[in-house]
Amino acid sequence: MEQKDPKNTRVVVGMSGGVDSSVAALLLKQQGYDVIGIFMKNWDDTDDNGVCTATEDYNDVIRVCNQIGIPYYAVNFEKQYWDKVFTYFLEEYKAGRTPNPDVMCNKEIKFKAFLEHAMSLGADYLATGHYARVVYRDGEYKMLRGIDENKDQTYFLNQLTQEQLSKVMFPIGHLEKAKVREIAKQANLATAGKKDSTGICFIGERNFKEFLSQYLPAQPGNMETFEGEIKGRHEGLMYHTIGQRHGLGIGGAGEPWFAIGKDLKRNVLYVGQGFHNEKLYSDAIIATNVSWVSNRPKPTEFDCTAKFRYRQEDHKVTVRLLEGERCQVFFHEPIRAVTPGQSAVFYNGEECLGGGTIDEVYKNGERLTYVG
Amino acid sequence: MEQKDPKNTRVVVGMSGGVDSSVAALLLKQQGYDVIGIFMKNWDDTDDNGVCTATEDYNDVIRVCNQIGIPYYAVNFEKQYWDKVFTYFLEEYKAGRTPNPDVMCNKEIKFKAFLEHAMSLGADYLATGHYARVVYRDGEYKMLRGIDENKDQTYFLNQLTQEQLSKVMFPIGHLEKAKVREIAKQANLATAGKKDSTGICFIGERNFKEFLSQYLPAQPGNMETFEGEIKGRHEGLMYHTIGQRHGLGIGGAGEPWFAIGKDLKRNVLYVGQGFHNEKLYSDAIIATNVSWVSNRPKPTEFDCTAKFRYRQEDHKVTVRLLEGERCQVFFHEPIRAVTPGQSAVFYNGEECLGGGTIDEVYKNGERLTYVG
Amino acid sequence: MERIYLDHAATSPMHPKVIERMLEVMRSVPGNPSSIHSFGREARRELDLAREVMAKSIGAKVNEIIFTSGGTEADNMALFGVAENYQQFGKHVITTAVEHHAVLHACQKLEQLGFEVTYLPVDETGRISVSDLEAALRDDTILVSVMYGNNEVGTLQPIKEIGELLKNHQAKFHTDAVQAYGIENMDVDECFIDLLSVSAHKINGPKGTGFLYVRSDVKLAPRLFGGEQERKRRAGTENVASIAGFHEAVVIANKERDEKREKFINFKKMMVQRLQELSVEFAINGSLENSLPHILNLSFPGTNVEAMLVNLDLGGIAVSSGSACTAGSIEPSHVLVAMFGKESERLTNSIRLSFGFSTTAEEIIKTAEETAKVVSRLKK
Amino acid sequence: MERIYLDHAATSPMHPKVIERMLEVMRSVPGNPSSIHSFGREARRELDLAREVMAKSIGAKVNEIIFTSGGTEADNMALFGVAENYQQFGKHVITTAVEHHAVLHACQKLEQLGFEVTYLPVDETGRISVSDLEAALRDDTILVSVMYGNNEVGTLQPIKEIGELLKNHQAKFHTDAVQAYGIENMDVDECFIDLLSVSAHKINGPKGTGFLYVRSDVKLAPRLFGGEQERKRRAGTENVASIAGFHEAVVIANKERDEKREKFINFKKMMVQRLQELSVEFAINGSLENSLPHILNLSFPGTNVEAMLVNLDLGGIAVSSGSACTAGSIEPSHVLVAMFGKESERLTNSIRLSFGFSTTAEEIIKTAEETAKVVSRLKK
Repeated sequence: MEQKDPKNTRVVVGMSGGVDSSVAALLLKQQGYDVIGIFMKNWDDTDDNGVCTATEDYNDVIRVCNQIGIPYYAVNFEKQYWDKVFTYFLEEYKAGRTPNPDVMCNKEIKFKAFLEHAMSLGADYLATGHYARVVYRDGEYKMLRGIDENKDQTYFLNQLTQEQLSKVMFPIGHLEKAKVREIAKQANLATAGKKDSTGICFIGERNFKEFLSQYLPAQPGNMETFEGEIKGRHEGLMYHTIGQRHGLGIGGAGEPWFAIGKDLKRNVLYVGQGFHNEKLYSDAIIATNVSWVSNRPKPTEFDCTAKFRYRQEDHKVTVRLLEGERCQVFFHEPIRAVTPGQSAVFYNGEECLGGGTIDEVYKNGERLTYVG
Repeated sequence: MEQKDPKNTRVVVGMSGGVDSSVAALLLKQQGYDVIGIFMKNWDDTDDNGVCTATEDYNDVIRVCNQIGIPYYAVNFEKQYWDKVFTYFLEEYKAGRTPNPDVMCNKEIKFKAFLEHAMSLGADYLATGHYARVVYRDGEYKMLRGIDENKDQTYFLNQLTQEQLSKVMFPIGHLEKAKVREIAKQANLATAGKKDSTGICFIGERNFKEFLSQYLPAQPGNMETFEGEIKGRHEGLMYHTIGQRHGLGIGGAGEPWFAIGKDLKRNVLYVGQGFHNEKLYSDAIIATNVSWVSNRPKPTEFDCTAKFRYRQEDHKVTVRLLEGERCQVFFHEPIRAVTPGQSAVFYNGEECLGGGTIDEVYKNGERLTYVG
Repeated sequence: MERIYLDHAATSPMHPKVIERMLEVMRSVPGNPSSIHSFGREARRELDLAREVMAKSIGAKVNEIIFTSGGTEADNMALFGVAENYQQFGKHVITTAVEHHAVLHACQKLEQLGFEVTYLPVDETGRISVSDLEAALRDDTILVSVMYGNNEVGTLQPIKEIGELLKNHQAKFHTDAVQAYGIENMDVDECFIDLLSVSAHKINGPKGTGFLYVRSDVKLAPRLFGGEQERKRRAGTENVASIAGFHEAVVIANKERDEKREKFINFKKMMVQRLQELSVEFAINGSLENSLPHILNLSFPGTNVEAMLVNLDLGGIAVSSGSACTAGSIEPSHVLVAMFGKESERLTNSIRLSFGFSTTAEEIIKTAEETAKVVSRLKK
Repeated sequence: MERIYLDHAATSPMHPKVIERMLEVMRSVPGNPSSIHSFGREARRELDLAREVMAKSIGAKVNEIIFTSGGTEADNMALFGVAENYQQFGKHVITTAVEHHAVLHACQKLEQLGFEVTYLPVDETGRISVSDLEAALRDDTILVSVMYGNNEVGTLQPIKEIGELLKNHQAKFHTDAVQAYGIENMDVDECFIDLLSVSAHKINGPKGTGFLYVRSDVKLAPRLFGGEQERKRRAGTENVASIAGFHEAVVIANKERDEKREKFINFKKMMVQRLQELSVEFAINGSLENSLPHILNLSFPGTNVEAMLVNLDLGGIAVSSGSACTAGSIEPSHVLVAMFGKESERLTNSIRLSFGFSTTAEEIIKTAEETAKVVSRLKK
């Protein structure tokens, strides 16, 4: 890969107003790139005063860009975000699944619409503050886990392709989070002390239930054991994720209760006792929308590791490719709470191979229709 | 009289925001005096917006002083004006008389309190925009009529004394009004085109009746002829001045009707037909509060001319001095509508000798008790 | 990089003479105009001189000029001040769909306060029709606010006709002349205008100052309470140095108006011609004729406004479009919505160029050429 | 004639460094902070830098600072903004009898709008008692506005005690710090202050700018509607150059505060001592101890304020008293009325001297001597 002189290389940094993208921009600037900071406005919401909720974040972007000495702009992808991410998000919930909007946002917005926007500004690269690495090795781009294992974000980036990676930089992927904060602090960046944002971007710090109920009608129903015992009421299936304990409010003797399944037709939430309730375990899935980082041909079946949730430890699996960007994944040991809608992401050591969406979950060769 | 060098002579000019005092200040400045413009606020009233009604006039004073290049200030004599002028004004009306507040204002405020204020500022002279002249002749100060006969204001200044005149300048007294306006125009003074104010200062351009009714209860009563015939109603005796035609509203045949007298006890306004109604004529008065410009001894009886209203032509009279600052005045011919409360002012040619307040009115040696 | 500033309608650079004058006042006129000592008098004098020149510039009297902190405050004062004091005569207000936000958002607040507001539509050039206004007028209409010239597309409104229509109606006539003042000749008596808003920083004066003309028979409720400044209609120590600078800016604007008009009209022609020569596809938003000379709003089909603006900025050319929200993104212009409807592509592909005293023909040509380049890149 | 300016509390001359800074910004930062191009960014940067310094100066966060056109607007925004948004929790407001007119007249307007306002009395030094405030507090009190230090007599109010009293009450606590800011050290968290008003021109900054601190959990209804400036709480293009100058003034004030305090306290002593040496009869309005260092209010029995002021002015010394009405005459000070009653002679024989960065010991001595002369002449 030919390298241009940094000073003739224009890099657009997607800045969120957080410390990670701030340091990403700072490092690129220090490396001599022609850096431009751009804030994405993906969601239109206002606070009590009628002010964009994104304002504070944008103000932080401005402060940081001024400190670094780079131009900054904002770009509006509300429409695209709504069409491609939020609609998908709602559809999945309606289907009783647990979607991962961040994966979709990266695929459709950050590394598609935003990347295009960056290119239309004459940029050579788009950089973000993700904890991940891109290397050009053996004639192709590879996406590696971020050095900080605890922060690695390749899980969310699993859908990126060669073409995208060829235009992408992750300037902080080789750093520990603590180091990133230290750099920010030393440079006295306005965002140095800012807390990491939690939750999904468009919901922000708000109550998730409240937010969702604005868009999807909540249908209260029963909580039952698989044995048919009614254990209480739930306010809406969409508020519950398989494997989670909170919000059930079932007391009594014995081990704590967990959400272990859903019956969409009957609007029933299945509950069971014990973290390791056997109903929570599965041993295979079918994934759809499978995308591979490498364009090179793959064997039809191969072993690797996989994650089925963000920050999950790696599990040994065997992948068998199917038609239509689908694949089967066989777990070498049963895994708890593998949930349709979430991503299955594949790794070979530090390399992220790609991933897909968990569509069907199996145990002992039988599909578990109650997970969702 | 010793003359100081103008540049070491401080003159305070009483500025009203009108063209006359503006030109007075301008002329003094041109003559090299150390001129200070001072605006008197004698009356506290506010317009619809709660703004002092005096504001516009003060703004004009400021503009003119800036144009001339002299410092300006304002001084507040509201309390003194209320106590000395307005109270007198109301008392006179209550007594069925027709007071002349301008004479009282000159005596008590402008040439007393204001003069003292000017002196406390180290002034040598107080100047005003009156049409009158002061000369030092034959070892005393004399007050002469203004050159512009039509504008002469000595009538209002009749109470001034030697001591006051020694500290007073009337810089435009030797000018015709037209000339004053021309000077203002040539100097481009902000007040050059301003209309002369009409009416009594504290009433301004407002309805006189309305104003008076705020302070004095109006007592409606009958209008009668001397023969006892009721010709209609009046809204209050104080609204009528002897000799005036307007506001009676009596129609019918014959000559127009005039107010010719008042019966305070019965609250009756006497009316009669014809401008020259004989009841309107008198041939002598007794004046009180008589003040003479000259301190020198006078003969007990002497002939001179006199005015009994502002802008009246001069009438030949014989004055006989009485005890207690009083005098009798015998008219050489009967005079129409001589009214108690107004001033009787005496002249010898262009010289104003002094004056007093018309107290009692006589005809053929008999007191006319109905005039007022 | 030599930068080109074609955003004079957003704010205009201060004229060197204005800066010089302000510097002089900042240094040598320290007093408070309300103070009764020599320092106060000197400060007050600056205000009076400025007031005189400003009054004269629109055919008004000195006591009809109220200094404000800018155009927004002038607009707000006009609308709320009239609404509050005349509500006993009716609670209906008429304005247009293309007003500046200072008027529109004040009108929305009035609606919250129980007033009824009619927003007149405009044609494709951005102009209202006087017959629409006539139809909207009611017995209880107390205020009509129609801007003099539009800040986004430059379109001039039929101010004189509106004034004539209203002269026998109780409704007070306010015009937001912030964008038009200085470049258009205006006379409040000729046009029967009751209130008129002006901002200094649009005519090479300082930011943070402006004036509201209020005809002397209009009783305006104040919005700022405190000292007795501006005859109790606008409390707060007057911004003496800025007002003196504003004064200078008005003098310059009056003197150079004709020359500027001619120059700017020519710039518009040059820009249009050069874009045509370069075979750029574009359309004019508004009209070339009935328009403020210094504002040119162009639509470039197939482009996107955010990319256009950023590209031009990165190329050293400052132009604008609509307004940015507090989170920095460009909001679709309500003016273009009023002209072309909510679905029009023009909402997302239009930019505004606006000229000022420093603008040169070379800058216009260079801008046309850079624009052509960007458009062609974006349409790929 | 060398003139002496002892009216820094009315307005203070601009510091040369402030002028220099503004000149720089006026010349080289022409943009509108809301514009998204390079000129806009440069302008915006000035605001952000200023906001940071101002926030820090009172222990606040950057997004709690709203730039205004001055102290009057800040006071008005605080009072009306809180009253409008919190009226569902009550319509009772508490203030003091000695506030600046910007607060008092806003309160009177609130009364017209149906609010009930309690005006706390003060003692002979001009100070309120916290127990009076406690007694006046009600369940429906939504706002307490007590000035930090008085502009006429300098008296400091027990701000911290008030804050502590209010911290568990729903009422928002506003303080008009226009006269105290810059000379007193203040911290909004330490004193539990919710809103605080500041003006630039009282601290050697430019006229026409100021800020209002609004604690982030206070929901303030805006008063000016238009663009989205100041996070929609105060529309109108920001006065960039003035804000940059204000910034500089704050930096200087912070740096020189201690030195100034000492100097001014010394000036007070000198003035008092010299007058005593000259056998002038006088009394101090307020107290020498619990007072703003730069304000000294003196009563001279047997004199008249109008004659005093004019005489001193003619002698080249600028001092002040109360406030002048629009027709120029001196109104009796409501502060002195609150301290001494309506009939007190002090109302008509008191003058205020206020010091600033340019004041020298020689000026103080000369003023004492000139004052002695004038007093003796007036008492004749």
